Amino acid sequence: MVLIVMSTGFLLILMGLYGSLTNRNILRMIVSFTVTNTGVNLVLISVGYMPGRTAPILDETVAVSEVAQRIIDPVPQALVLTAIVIGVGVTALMLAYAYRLYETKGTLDISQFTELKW
Amino acid sequence: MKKELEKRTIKGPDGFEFEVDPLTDYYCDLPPTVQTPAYTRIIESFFNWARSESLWILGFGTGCGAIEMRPLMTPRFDAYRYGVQWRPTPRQANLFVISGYLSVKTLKRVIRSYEQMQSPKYVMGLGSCTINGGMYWDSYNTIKRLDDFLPVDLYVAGCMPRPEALLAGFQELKKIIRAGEGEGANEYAKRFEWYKKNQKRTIHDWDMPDYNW
Amino acid sequence: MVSPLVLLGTPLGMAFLLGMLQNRWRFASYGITLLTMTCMSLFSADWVLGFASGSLVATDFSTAGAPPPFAISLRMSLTEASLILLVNLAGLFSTLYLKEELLRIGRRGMAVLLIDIMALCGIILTRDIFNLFVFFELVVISTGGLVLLSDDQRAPSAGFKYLIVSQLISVLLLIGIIFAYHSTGTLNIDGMAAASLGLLKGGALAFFLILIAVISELKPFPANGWALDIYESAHPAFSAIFSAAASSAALFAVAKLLPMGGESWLPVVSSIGLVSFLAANLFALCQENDRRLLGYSSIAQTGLVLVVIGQQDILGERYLFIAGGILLAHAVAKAGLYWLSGLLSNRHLTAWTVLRQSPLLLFAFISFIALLVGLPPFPGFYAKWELVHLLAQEGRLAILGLVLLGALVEAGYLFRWFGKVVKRSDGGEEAAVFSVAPIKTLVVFAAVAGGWSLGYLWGQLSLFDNILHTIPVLFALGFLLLERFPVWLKNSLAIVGLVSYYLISYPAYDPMQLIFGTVILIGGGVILLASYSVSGRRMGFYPSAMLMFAGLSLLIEAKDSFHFFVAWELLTIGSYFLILRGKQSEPHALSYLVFSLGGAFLILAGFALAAEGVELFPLSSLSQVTADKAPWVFILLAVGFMTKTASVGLHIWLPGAHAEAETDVSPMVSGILLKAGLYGLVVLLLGMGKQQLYGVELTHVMLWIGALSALLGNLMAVFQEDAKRLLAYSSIGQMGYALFGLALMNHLGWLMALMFVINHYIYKSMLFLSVGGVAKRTGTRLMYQMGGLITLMPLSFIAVLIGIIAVSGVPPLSGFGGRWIFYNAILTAEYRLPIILIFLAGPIAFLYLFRLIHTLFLGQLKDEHRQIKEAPFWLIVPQMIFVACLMAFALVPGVALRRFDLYLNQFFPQGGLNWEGVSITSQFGYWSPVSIMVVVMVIFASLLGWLIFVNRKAQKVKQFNMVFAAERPYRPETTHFAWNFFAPYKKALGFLIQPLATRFWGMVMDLLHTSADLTRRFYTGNGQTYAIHLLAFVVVVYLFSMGSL
Amino acid sequence: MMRELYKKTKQLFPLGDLTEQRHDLVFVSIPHPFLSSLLRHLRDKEGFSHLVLLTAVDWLERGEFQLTYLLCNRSKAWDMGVRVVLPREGATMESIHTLWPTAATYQRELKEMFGIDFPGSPGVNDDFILEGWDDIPPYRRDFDTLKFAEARFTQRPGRESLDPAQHMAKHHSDGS
Amino acid sequence: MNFEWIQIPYSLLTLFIVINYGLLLNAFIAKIAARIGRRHGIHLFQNHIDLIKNYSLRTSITHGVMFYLGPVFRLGGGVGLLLFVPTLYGSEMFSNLSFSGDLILALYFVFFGALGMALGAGESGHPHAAIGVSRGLSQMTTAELPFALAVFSVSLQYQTLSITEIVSLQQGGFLNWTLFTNPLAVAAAMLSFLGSMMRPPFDVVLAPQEIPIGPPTEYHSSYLAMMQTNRTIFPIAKIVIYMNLFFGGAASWPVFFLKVFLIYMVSVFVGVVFPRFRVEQSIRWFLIYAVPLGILSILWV
Repeated sequence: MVLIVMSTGFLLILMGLYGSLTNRNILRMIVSFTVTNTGVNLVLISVGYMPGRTAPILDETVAVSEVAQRIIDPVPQALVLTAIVIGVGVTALMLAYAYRLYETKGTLDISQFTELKW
Repeated sequence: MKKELEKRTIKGPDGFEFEVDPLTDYYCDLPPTVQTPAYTRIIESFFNWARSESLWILGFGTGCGAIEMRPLMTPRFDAYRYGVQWRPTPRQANLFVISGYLSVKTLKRVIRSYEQMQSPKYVMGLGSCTINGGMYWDSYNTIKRLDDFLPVDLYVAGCMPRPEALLAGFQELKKIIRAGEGEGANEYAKRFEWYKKNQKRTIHDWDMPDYNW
Repeated sequence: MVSPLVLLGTPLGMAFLLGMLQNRWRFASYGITLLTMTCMSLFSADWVLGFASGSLVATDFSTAGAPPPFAISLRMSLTEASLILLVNLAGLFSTLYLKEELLRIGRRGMAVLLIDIMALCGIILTRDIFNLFVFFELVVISTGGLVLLSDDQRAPSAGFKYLIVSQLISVLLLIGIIFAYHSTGTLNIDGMAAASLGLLKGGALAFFLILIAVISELKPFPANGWALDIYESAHPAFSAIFSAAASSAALFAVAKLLPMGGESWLPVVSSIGLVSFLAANLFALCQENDRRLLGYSSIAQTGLVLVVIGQQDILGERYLFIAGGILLAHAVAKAGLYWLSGLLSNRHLTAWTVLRQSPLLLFAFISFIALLVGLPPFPGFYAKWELVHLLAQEGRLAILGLVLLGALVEAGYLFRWFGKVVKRSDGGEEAAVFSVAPIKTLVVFAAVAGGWSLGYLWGQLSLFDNILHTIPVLFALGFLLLERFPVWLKNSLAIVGLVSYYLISYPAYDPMQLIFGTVILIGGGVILLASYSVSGRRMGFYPSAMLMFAGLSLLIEAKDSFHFFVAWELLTIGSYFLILRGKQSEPHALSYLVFSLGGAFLILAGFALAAEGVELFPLSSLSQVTADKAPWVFILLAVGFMTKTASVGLHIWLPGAHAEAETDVSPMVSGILLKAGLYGLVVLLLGMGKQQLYGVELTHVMLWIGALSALLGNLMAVFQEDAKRLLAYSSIGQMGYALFGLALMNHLGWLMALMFVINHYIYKSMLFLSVGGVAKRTGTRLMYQMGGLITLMPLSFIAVLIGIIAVSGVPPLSGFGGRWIFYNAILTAEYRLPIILIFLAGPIAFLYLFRLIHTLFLGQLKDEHRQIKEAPFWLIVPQMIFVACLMAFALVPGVALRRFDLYLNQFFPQGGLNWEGVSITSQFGYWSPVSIMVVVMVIFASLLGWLIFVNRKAQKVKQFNMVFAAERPYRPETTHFAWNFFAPYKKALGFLIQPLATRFWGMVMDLLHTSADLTRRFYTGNGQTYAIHLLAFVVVVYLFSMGSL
Repeated sequence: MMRELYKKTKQLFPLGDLTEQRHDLVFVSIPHPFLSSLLRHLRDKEGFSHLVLLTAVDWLERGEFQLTYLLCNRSKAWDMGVRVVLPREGATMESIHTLWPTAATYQRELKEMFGIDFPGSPGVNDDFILEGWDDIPPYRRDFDTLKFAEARFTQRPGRESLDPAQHMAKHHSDGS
Repeated sequence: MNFEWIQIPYSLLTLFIVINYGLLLNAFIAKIAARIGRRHGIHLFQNHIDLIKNYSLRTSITHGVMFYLGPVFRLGGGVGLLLFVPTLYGSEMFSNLSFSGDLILALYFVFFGALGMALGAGESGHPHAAIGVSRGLSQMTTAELPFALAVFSVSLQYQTLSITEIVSLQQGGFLNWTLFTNPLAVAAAMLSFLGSMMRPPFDVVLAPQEIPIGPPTEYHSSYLAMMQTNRTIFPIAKIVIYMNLFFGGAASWPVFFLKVFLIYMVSVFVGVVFPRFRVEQSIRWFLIYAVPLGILSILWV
């Protein structure tokens, strides 16, 4: 189970990277990056998952005394949450950039924006 | 007159402009003066003897006679034994041998060279052309009388005189010098105006300074 | 003290507050931003002061009421506090600088700026690795926003490239963090370090991912194309933050993370840093765009700090001093330079010429460059000194060499830029564009002040003296304040200063120092007399000249390697500025500086190698260097010093530098400055004596070099058309003689060398002044354009006449004494072959000397010079003093040499001279200067009397009254035989002066430039390519580090 | 043979009659406008690479100057003179210094001595032998050299001149 | 080795003897050359007469101060060189003014006259003078080199720079002469000697037909007379150095006259046999043939 999720996560990361490096269209690149981000999040989750344990929610089903044995580590999940938020922020910024770039040149081809080089 | 000899305006490095007259600014403007002999007669005679025994000829062949002067240096004639030698620069020569016909163009150079020689200096006319024009008596470009232009100490007649005649001429010249009569340079200085007048009459494009030491 | 949490919270809160304001209240928003920044700066300054005064100790602040690993903790110590102060000050000044833009954009921009600064502080403060990630992402987002501040149309594309790359980085970082967490169970950095993350299974990879991600934020070569684009296109004020603050924060993050991985990762970091340092400096060589160049320079400096971080295992307690010195100097300078670049509209390097309109801004510019290059008295200098020593002590010589090489390249392009700014003609239109907003200028000067204060601070912190506390340096810097006063005042002050310093210090000198000291201080004063001939203010001259003299006077007083090297750098810089003042001297000054700094770095390396960990290495301990190192130390130092004496092969800087310098500067740099190299050699040889390397006697090699310099220097002088170049080449030859004398390693050889010091000073100064005066009057330095000046400039002629008689060594003048001692010296020499070259070189001196005097003063007077006057009075005065000195020295050489001769007895007991009576006797021969002078004078006078008697009526004639084969000359130009004067000599020996050295160094330069130009093209400008670079970089580093671990 | 050369060349240029001086020396004439093309042809195609001399004759009676360009073919040891005739008044001829640079010197001499102009020839107006000449050119046959010499130079008195013709006649009669 | 007033008249006596000997020697050599060519040749006293004549010329010009001083430098150099070297070995009377300095002084004082003369010639403004100087200096650089090497070799050999001591070490039979004890040095020095005598094949400096006699082009009258005086003294002064260094010196005037004559004849013999070298040719010649000899001699001692 963990292995599947982690593999899926890495697969997604690789797919996303492949997509972002091979697609010239900026929007497609941004989409690819979101795929990558999803993959990363999956990996985070999978690393933090412990088989046979329950969600890290302290309610009546889990006694406080058993917490250390019963629930999975909450930290990775917290990290994922933060990472998602940040990912959204960055994606939004990239989209805003895509808009600005399209305004300046009328194209979304990344290979057209190479005035700055050398 | 050549363009190089005209007055020109020069701009100095600091931007100041001034005029340069090539004919006066580059040349000394004092005419030759009469040079008095040494203090006493004995010394002057001694000097004259030395001068006569050390005739340094200016190596300037003005005409066809130059070819007669070359053999003098050879073992056959050996002019050296008379104290004669050729110098390549007028500054160091005392005797100017006008060797044959003298064209107007060459005359200019001859005058310059003569004036550059140091006093006392002697002039020897070689061949009839220097005496009366010789076979060039009616030529449009050859002077007829050398002594109009320079004070001549001695003529060697002939057309052309052989080297032996020239040697004889040297001996005669020595006698003249020793007798204290080789004062051509002083003669030139004394009658400078006259000589210049003659020179200028013949040389129409006189583009030299009057005194070219 | 304000809690670090408040420090982070305040800007955050204010940013939210700004979000709630109305768009119209622009000034209010700006006020809030400014206030926040000011408060933050004050808070952090408060912390710094607290730590500095020792009242505080490093503390961890827990958040959320729990210690780690249960909550994030922040740490505050002196390092963090200083960095936060740096970040906040950068933010504050950029805010001030950005006033117009921020007001235009409104509150959102200000909020983003606040967030950026906050995030940077966060990176520095946090001890939680995920928190670090969050702050990094915040920096990314705010950077993305701030890049858009720029007017540049290309900025968005640069920002987007950045975003692409930062996506990749965040992926790496996140994966690394989670696996690190997985293996250690904590997110706290210290916790991870305690768990020895790097040693755990899988932990190494996790740590690698984290480290490489953070390093990638440092824009390492080659994964840095995006950063350059941002530097080039972003608003300069943002670039200032990006370069100064962001880099510092990221560097600190790397330093913070490293303990997690353990010491085995240090070489990886060092290597990355070193490669970045070298590559970025190399690429910067080809840049024409100022901001991109600064970007490359930033990357290089970051790389250097990375190297220092990687070397922390050997740096010990000096680690912070060194890293901080370099980092802060870089941050201040780079921020300052970016702010400065914002004052200009044109992006070409030469557009900076408009700075010349404002001397203060020019001063700012050079201060920044000096900060970057690490010249004394700035922090980088102290840092570099200690770094190099520690590296040498631990035997990390490859790193040492590469760091110095990179630093040399960096100094090269930065000073080339400075040269362009000072010397290139500025277009009128650019001048019009240049309008200085007072607030922006103020920001720039704040950076200048910061830089100098840092210099002072580091001087105080250093293990050695503070350079800014030495009297000569202060005296020189004092002239900066006097710039507004006229020349005569400053000049008098300078002369009085030199002479009084001499009077104060000479009782403490030993005879050798006395000779050098007299030449430097009194000699300098005499040459300065010539400076009275300049009118106006002469901005920049006196600080530079006095800096050079300060360096020189400190040099001869130096007792240990540190002071020696400081003095060496000071005199190099001072003289560089002096040389740069010449009209056409830009390229020559540059090559002078590059060669000098190269030599200085060799000296630095040599001292470092010799010191072996001794903090204050006394020069006298050179004799105790261990036998295996000694020859190498000897070579390094000797080559360094021979760069200064312009020995053949290293000489190509000299002719241009000396020839193009101003009239009164040429004698200073030739007559006095060259002696610094000789002094160095004297110190070296006294200390180390003879050394052998692989059986080769190194002093024999020096003999050959000296002889070759003498021969080739003289030979090249023969074929010069430029009078000052001729003298310059002649200096190479003369220095060759002196070097030869020293390398003989016997009593008389040294005496000769010292005699050369005095003689060369006198006659070369005199000749340079004289020729300079002539060049001033005629408006040309080409000899064939002059001629016949003897009647117009008789005094100059006399100076040159006396000078050339002295140079050529003809009795009765003082040069002969040198030759006489030379012959006596070589009779006891154990190695004879190079003497042949010296013998050949001797008469060659006649060739160029005659050419000099003939083509200038004799021959035909040119038309345009008919009305020129004698050289200015104040140029003649020192010349006449020199004439008198030469005469006196010729008559009584014993006055100067006798004491030194005795002094030499302690080093070379054999072969001294006997000074009793009129004659000076050696074991081989004798020499009586007075008799020679009298005899020659009597003969000369009687013959002259005789000539006047027989030739009293000589008629004075004019220039064309001469035998000209019965023709007449028409123009002086065609009658003056001067051009290519020694044509037949060229036919015979011209093959010896093939410009091999010039070609070799030219080839090195071309190679550097071409390779830089070719390789930099892999920055294609495509964001995807950059991403691939990053991935490739990660993979390559991984392979290498795994291989090495 | 040179006659064949003449025939061959005549088909190309309007040559005048052929004068055969020797088997290796011939003269041809040509109207002066064709001169330079003929010379170029001879130089480039027929191997007359050398300009031996350029000289003039003053045909005062005919009111003409005759110029002779003497060319040499070194490999065959042939000489060929090309003659052109110019009107004497305002005599002007095309310069051939582009074909042979040495021609400039000849042309300068002709300008000075005959007053034949060669526009474009380098230094053609410079003094050659006579410096500062202010009379008609001395080689023109209408120039009276004796009169000039008497006016310009002082003769030494007492000089006797013998008329060469009479002198020789007297010798002849003596001898017979 | 101290100065006595009596040395002044003694020195003047040396000068007088050397001048007359030099004039006669030159004439005699010219006479020999003439006799070989089956000529009578000049009178033995011809050089005296020429000298008197030149001093007796009535006019002269000057191009300026340096022009005027040039011959003074030139003759001063010759006289100084002669007087700084002891003429006769062991004679107090003819040790001249050698108390002023040793061999090195003589070696460098050679240039005094050359330099002054070059300056004087330079001020005449004549291009030929400058060309001549240019050639002379060029040739000198390599012509003097073998001699310098030989001097170095000799002083190494005798471990002294004092001419008197060098001569004294050569006493006791001609096999003690440097000529036999250090033949390489002598060979090098004699080749160098050829170059410094201004005779063919190394007389391109004067080159009368090409650049009318080079540096002295403008000199005349008493200037020329002074230079002629120098031309008689200077070669002899140089030969005296050679004689002292390499040929055992001379203890009496007859030996002196003989040795000087013989050494002089070396350059004369070479001169009448070889045609003139161009400057670069002579430079190469010295570098290829003479300098290696000098180097060998240094390595040998």
